[in-house]
Amino acid sequence: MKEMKLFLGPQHPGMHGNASVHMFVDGDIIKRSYLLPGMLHRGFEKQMERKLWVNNIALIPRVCVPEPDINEMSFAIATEKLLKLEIPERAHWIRMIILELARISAHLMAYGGIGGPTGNYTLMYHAQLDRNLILDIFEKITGARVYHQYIVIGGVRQDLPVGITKEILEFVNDLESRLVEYRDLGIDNASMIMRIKDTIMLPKEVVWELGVTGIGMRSAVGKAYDIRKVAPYARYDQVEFEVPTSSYSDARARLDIKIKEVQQSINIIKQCIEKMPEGPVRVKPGRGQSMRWTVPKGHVYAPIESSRGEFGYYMVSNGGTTPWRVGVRGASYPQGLLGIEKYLPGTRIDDAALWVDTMGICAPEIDR
Amino acid sequence: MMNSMNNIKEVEDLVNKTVKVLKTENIDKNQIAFEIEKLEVHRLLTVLKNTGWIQLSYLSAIDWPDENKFEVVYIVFNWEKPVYIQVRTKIDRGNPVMESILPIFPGAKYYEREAHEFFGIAFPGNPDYEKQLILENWDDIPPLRKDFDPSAYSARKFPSREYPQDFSVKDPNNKTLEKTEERKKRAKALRVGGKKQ
Amino acid sequence: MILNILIGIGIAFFGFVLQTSIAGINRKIVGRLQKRHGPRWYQEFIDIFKLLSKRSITHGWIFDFGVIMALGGIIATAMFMPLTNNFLAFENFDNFFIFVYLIAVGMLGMAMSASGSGNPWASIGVMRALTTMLAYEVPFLIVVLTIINLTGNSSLTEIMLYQQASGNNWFLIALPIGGLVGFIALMGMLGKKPFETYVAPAEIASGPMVEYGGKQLGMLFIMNEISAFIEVSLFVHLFLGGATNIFEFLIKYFVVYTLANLISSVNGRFKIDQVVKFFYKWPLIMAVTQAVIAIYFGWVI
Amino acid sequence: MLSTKYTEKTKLTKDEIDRKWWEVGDYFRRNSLWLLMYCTGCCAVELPPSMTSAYDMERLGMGPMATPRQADILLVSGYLSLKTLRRLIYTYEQMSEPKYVIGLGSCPINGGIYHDSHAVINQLDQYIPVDVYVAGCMPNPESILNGFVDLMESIKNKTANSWKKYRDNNEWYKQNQKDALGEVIIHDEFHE
Amino acid sequence: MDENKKYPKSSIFKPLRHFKYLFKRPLSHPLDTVLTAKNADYLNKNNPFRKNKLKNSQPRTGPDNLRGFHVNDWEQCIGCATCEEICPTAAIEMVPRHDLPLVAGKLQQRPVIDYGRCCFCALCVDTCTTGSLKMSKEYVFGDSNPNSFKLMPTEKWQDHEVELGYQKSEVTDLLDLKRIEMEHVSPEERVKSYIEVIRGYSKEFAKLEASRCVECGVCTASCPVQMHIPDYIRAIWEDDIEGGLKIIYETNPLPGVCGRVCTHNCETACSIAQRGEAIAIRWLKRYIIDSAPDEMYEKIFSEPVSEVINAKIAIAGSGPSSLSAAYYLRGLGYTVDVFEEKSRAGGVASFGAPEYRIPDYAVEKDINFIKKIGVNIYTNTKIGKDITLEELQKKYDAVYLGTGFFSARKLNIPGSDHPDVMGAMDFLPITRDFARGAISLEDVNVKPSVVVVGGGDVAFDVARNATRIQILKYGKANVKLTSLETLDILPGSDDEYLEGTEEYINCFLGHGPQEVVLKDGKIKGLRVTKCTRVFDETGRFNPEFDNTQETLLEGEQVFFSVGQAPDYSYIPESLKDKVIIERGKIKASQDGQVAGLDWLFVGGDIFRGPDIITGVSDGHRAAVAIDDFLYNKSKKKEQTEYMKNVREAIKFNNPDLALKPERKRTLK
Repeated sequence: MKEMKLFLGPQHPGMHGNASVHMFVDGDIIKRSYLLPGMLHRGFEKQMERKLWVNNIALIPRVCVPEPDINEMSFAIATEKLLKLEIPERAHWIRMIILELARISAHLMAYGGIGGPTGNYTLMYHAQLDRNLILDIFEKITGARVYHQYIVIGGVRQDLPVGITKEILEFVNDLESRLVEYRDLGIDNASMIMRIKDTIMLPKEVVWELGVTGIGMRSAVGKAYDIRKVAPYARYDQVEFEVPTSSYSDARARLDIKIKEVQQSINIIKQCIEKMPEGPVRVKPGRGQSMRWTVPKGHVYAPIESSRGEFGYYMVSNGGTTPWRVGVRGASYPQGLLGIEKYLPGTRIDDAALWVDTMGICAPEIDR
Repeated sequence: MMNSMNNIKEVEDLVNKTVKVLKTENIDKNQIAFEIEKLEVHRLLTVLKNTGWIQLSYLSAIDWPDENKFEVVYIVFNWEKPVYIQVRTKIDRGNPVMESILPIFPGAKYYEREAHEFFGIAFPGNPDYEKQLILENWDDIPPLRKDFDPSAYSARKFPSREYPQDFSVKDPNNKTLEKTEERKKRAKALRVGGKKQ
Repeated sequence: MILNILIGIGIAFFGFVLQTSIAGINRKIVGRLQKRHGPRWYQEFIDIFKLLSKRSITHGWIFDFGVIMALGGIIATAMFMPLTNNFLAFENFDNFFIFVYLIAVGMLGMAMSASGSGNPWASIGVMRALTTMLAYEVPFLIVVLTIINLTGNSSLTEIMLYQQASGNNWFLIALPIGGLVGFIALMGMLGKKPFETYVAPAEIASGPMVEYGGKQLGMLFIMNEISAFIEVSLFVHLFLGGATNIFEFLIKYFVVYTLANLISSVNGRFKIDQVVKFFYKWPLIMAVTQAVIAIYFGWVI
Repeated sequence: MLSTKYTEKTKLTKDEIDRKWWEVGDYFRRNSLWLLMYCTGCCAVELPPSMTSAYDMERLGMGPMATPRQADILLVSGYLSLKTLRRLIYTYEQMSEPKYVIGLGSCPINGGIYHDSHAVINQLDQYIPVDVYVAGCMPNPESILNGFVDLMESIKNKTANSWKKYRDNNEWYKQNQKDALGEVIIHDEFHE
Repeated sequence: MDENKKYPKSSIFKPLRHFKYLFKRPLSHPLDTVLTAKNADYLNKNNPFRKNKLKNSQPRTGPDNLRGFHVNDWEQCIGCATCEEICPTAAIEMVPRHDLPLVAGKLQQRPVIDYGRCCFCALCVDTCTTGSLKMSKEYVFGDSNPNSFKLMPTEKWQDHEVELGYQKSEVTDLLDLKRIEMEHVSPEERVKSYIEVIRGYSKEFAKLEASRCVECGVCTASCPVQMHIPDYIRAIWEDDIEGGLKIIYETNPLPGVCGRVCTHNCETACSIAQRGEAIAIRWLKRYIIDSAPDEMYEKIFSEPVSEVINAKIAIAGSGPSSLSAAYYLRGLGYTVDVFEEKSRAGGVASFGAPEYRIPDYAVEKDINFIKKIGVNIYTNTKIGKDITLEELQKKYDAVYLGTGFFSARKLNIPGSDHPDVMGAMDFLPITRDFARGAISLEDVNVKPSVVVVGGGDVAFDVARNATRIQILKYGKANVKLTSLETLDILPGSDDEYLEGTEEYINCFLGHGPQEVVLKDGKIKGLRVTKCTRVFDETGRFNPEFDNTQETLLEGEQVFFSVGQAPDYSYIPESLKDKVIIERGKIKASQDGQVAGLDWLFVGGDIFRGPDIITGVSDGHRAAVAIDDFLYNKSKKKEQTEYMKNVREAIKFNNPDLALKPERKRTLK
C-alpha cells in the first residue's frame, strides 16, 4: 500500500502543545516520522540576552509552560553559582516545596493527559481538577496561578503566607489517599492496559544514543539516575525519598513511575514542611538598585531534575547587567526530536500521542 | 563531599592526560570546564564517552564578536561519577566550521542543527545540519549572533499598536519634561570613556 | 399507506428527540461522574440546530450526497422500528434483517461521503468504522440468530411478544452469555469506548467527521442520534423483552443507554486491531457457546 | 483601508425573513460555541482547567473540538510565532462561517512580553480579525470564561462580525499576512 | 513477562469504582463565583427557564498577594518613571500630566500601562520608589476593542474601589535604601586639626553608591543649576570619570566646592529618600572631581578658549557666583576680568566655609581651571577703593557684581558690643587664615569657653572651628550652642548637627538670647530664655519667649551667627538712587540685570542667596543675560564649530529657578 502522509498537530487534540508530528503511514503503521518544532519559537535565548538580570525573572517561567518553576530554579541556581551567593536556609526548603508541587502538577497533567489519546476523559478531568488545586495553592503563595516568578536570584521572592503549610499538607494527604483512584482509572484499568502495555518501547540500549533523561531513561535502565540523588541541589540531600525505576520501558512502566513519583514528591513535601527552619528567605545579589545588578564573568551549567528529565540553563556572564548568553537545555529535547524520528516508526498512529505524553514532551522548551 | 572532590580531580587528570588544556575552570563540586583546541574535541569526547561520560547534556555555541570567535560548548555527564564536564573550544567566526560529533554522540544531531540555524556554524558530518529546524523562511542573519537586533527586526516586520487614547494632559507652555528629556540626551552624548556595564 | 409513512417519520422523529434528550441527560450524568455539573440537558439540541444554522463548505457532490444518503438511510431504518409490542408504523415490516440491511445503507452513505472529502484522517476513520462494524456484527448476528432460532421468528414484535409471553423471560436472563455479547456489541455499535476507535478525536481527529462542518455535520449528528436510537431499541427489544407501553420502553431505553455510556466514560479506547481481535475472540466464542448451549443443548434459563 | 463597521451588503428585500432566521440561529450559535483546540501559546495551559471539571465550560454549552471544520471559535491562546501564524491562517480559513476569534492574554493585543522578539507577531488583528480579547498574562480561567460570555453577548448584539470583516477586507488582511510572513504557503522539509 | 508482576492486577471492574462519584457533589466552581455581574446578568436573560439563576455573581476573590491589574496612588506617586525603566515588556509609558502641581521631588507625569504588553510580573511594584504602585485583586478584563487595553492606573480600577493584592514588602523591594557608609575621620581625631572630616568614596564604594540611583531625575529640578545628576552618577557607575567630569562642567564650574559644601537640595528631593536614605549625590560629585587627574580637565575644553567676541566684562568679587559668571562668559567668548578684595579668590569657599569641610586644594583646583581657560583674576583689588564702579563702567561693556554677604550681623541685646562678642563672618575668615598658616595660633581670639548663638550651618561652623582652636590652644573644648529653633525645625543640616554633637558641642536648642552677662568687664555668659514659638500662624518669623524659664549659659566669649550682611559701600553716589536695595538685596530682573542700569548685573548673596549653588546658578543666568545683552552689539571673530557647540551648551543649560524641596527631618 502506498505511504500516506499525516500530521499529528499542530492543531490536533492529541498533541499537547503547539508542535506537529509528521508521519508517513502504511495502514496504521508509522513508517517514518518527524517532529516539526518551532511553532512556539519566541527567540528566548536572544530575549534573555537583552534583558537585565532582574527582568529575566519575568521571562524565564515562560520557557516551559506546564512546569514553569524549574526554569526559575535553574536560572536562579546558575546565577547564584556565578555570583557565589549563599542563599538563606529557609529559601532552599521553600524552593523544594514549590518544585515538588510543580512536579506533582506536571505529572498529573501528563498522567491525565493520556486520557486524551486513549479516550479516557474521566481520568483527564480528575487529574486536571487536582492540578487546579495545586494552581490555587500556587496562587496563594506566589500571586499567580501559572507564572509564579517566585524563585528568584538569592532565594524566593517573599515568604510563604501564613497558614499555607497546613493547606499544602491537607492537599497532599488528600491526594495521597486518592492516588489509588488514579491507578484504577489508568494503569490498573484493563481497557487502558490494552493501550499502554508493550507499546512505544524505549529499549535500554538506545537511551544513551538518544540522550534521554528523566523518567524515560529511568524506566529503561533501571537505575536511580535522578539529579536530585546523584548531584543534589537545594536540600535534596537532606530529605529521604526513593527514585522509582524499571528495566522494561513501555508506556505502562513510565506511567507507573509517574504515579510513584507523585507519591515520592508528597513524601518530600511533608518532610520539607517538617524540617523547614524559620528565617529570612531572600538575599539580594548585591548592593544597588535591581536594574544595576551585575553578575561576575563565567560559564556555568545548572541542571535540575524536572518531571521530564534533566533541565538546565547554560549561562555565560560577561560581568554586565545582562546575561551574555543563556542556553536552555530543554528536558524533552532528545525524546522530542530524535526520539520521534528514530523510535516512533514501527508503532501505530494511535501510539504517537502516547509517546508525547509518557515520555514527557513539552513543545515550548524545545522551541524556546 | 570527599567523593565528589575526588571525581573532579580524576576528571582533571584524565583530561590533562588526553589533550592540551588551554584553560580549566572549577565551577563546583559537580562541574568542571575545559577549554581546548578545536581539533582535539573529538578525541577528548571519545575518551570521555569511553570512560563513562555517556550522556551528552547540551551542545551549543556562544558568540564573541569582540574576539571574532564562536565558542562551541559540549556538556557531558556521567551518572556514576556525577561530574558535568563542559568542553569548550573557540572557532573562527568568519568561517565557522566544526566537525560533527554525530559518530560519538548520535543525540547531537538536533543540537547541531539548531546551532547551525541560530549561529550559522557548519557541522560537516551531520547529514541534515543545513535543514531548517525551528525557524521558517528566515530572511536575516542567524538570530543568536550578537549583531542581530531582534528589536529592529520586529519593528520592521510587526507593527506595534498605536493606541488612540493618550491620557496626557498637556500645557503647551510647560516645557519641563521636554527639557528634562533633552538634558538627558545631551548628557548621554557626553559620556565617553565608560565601558558598557 | 401515507398514514403509515407519517407514523414512520413520527417514530424517527421521536427517536431523534428521545435519543438527543437522553444523550443530553447522559452528558450531565457523566459530568457528575467527572465531579462537575455538566451541560444543560438540552445542549445536544442546541448543538445540532447550531450546526444546521452554520454555513458549510462542500467537497464535491459525493460529499454532500453521501451525507443525505446516510441521513435518509437512517431515517428510513428508524421508520420501521417498533416502539412497543403493538406500536409500529409498518405492520409486519419489523423483521430484524431489515434493520441490518438498512442501517448499512446509512453507514455506507457516510463512508462514501467521508471518502469524498479526501482527507486522510477521514479515510482512516472510514476504514476503521467499517472494520469495527465487521468485528461486532459477527458475534452479534450469531446471538441474534440464536434468538431467532429460539423464537422461530425474526420479527421484532414477535420476539418481544415471545419474551413477554413466557412471564417476562428476557433473553438477557435466558441467554446471559448472549446478552452480554449483545451488550458488548451494542457498545461497539454505539461507538462507545473501548470501541470508539473510528471517531477517536485525539488520534485521528474525529475520523470520518474530520472534514464536516456546519450543515453536513449537523445532519451527521442527527443520523448519529437516530442510529443510536435504532441500536439501543434493538437491544431493548431483543434482550430486554421489549415494552408493553411507552414508559416501559423509555425506562429500559434509558437504563441501557446510560449504562453503556457510563461504562464508556471510565474506559480507554482500544486500538483498531485490538477491537477486531477482541470481538473475534471473546464475544465470538461466547456467542458460539451460547448458540451451542441454547440450540443444541436447549439449556435456556 | 479597513472599514471598522460591517455594512450589510445584501439587498433589503429578502432580508426581514433572513434576519429573523439569523437571530434564531444566533441563539443556537451563541449557546453552543465549540472551540478549536489549537494551543498557539502559553495561555493554552489555562484552558484545561477551564474545560475540565474545575471550571467546566460545558455549562455554557462550550466544548473542545478536534477539527477546524467543526469549530466555531478559534482561540488564539497567547503569542503567535510566525510559524504558527502561517498554520493559524490555514486553520482559520478552513473554519465554516460564522466563526469567531478570541485572543487570550497580552500577546495578541500588542505583542506582550515578546513585543521585540524576532519570531512573534505583535498584533493579531492585523492578520485575522478578532472578536474578543481577554487581558492577563496569563488570564485566569475566570477571565477566560468571562471572555466567552462576552463573546456570547456580542453575538447577541450582532457585534461579533469579524468573519464578515475578514471577507470584506480580505485583501487588506492578505497583504498584511504577506508582509509579515513573506508567503503564507507552508514550505518545510517535510512537505516533500 | 516478569516485569509485569510488579504491577497490581489489572481489572475491568476497577474503573467502575468511580461510579461512586455519581453520588457525590460536583467540585466545579459555581458559575456565580466565576462570572462578573454583567455577564451573569446576560446569562440570566439568556436562560429560557430560570431567569434569575445566578444571583450576586462575582469572580472568586483572589488571595492576598494576587498579581492583578495595577492601582496607583496619585498622592504618593512622584512620576519617577522607575516602573517604566524596569518594565521587562516596555508596557509602561509615562505621560505628561501638566494638571499636576509642579513641586520639587515630583515630576508632572504618571504611568500608563499597556495591558497588551504587561506580563504581571510586578517588578514595577517591587521597584516603585514611593510604594504608590500596587496591584489589585482584579483580574478579569476582556473587551472586543483592542485599543481599550491601555489604561492609566489610579486608586480605582475601572471606576470602582478594589481590594489591594500584591504590594511590595521589605523582602521584595528592589531598591537599595541604605546609603553606602561614608568614611568619616573619628571625632577624637578630627578635632585635633583641620583635617578634612569626610574622607570621600573609594572607587569601589562610589560605584556601589552610584548603583543605587534609579535615574529618575527628580533631583534635577531641585538643583539651582540643574545639574545632570542621574547622568554623572551613571557615569560613575560605568567607571567613566572623564564623561562624568564633562557632564558636571556643563552646568557647574565649581564642582569641587559644591561636592563638599553644597546644601544638596537634590538629596532632599531624591526619590530614594522617599522611603530610605538619599543617594549621596554631593559626595559622588566630589568623587568625580577627586579622581579626575589634572590632565583630564583639558578634555572639557578640547580647544583653547579664545576671545571671539570683542567685549569685556568686569566681575566684582570672586565668590562662587562671580566665578560661575566668569567661567560661562569666558566660554561664551568674552574677555573677563575678576576683581577680588582679599588675597585669594574663592569668596565664601576660601574664607567662609571651614577648612575641615573644604580644603584649599579643592578650591584651588576649581579656580585654577577657571583661570586656565583665560579668566583674569586680580586679587587684592577692592572695588570702590582700588578701582571704582564708574571706572569699571567706562572700561568694560558690562559689570557683574557678586560681592556677597561678608559682614557679620549681631543681635542688638545688652552687652553685645563687648569686644569678645564676635560675629561669624568676623571669625570664620580668621580661622581659615589660621588653617592656612597665615596667622599664628595666639592671634586667634578664642577663649576657653564659648557660647555660639544660632542654629544654621554657619553657627555650627563657628562652633566647630572654636572647638578645634580651643583644643589646639587649651587642650580641651568647651563650646555651647544655642538657637531659637528646636531640633525639628533647626535650619542647620542633619550632618552638621550630628558631627557637631560628636565634637563635644553642647546644644541648647529652643532658647532665645536675652543678654550677654558681663562681670568685671569680662563676659560671664549668655542669659537665654525658653523660646515657645519661632514662627507665627502665618509662617512669619515672630518668636515668643517664656520669661519664666531662664538659663545662664556660661562662657567667656559669645559668637553670634545670626546671619550676614552685605557691604554696599562701593556703590557710588551717582548710582545709589538707581540701585534699589530691598532687605539687603539688590533688586534686579530674574537674570540679575538691574533695572535702569542695563550694563550692571548682580548675583549671589546680594541678589538671591542663600547658598553657594544658588550663587553659581545666578552667575550662569547672568552670563547668558550678559551675552544676550552684548552679543548683537559686539564685533565677532569667526568661531570654530567646537566653540559654537560650547556656546549652545551654555545657553541650553541656562538653569531655571529651582524648586525648593520640602525638607524631611530624619533626626528626632
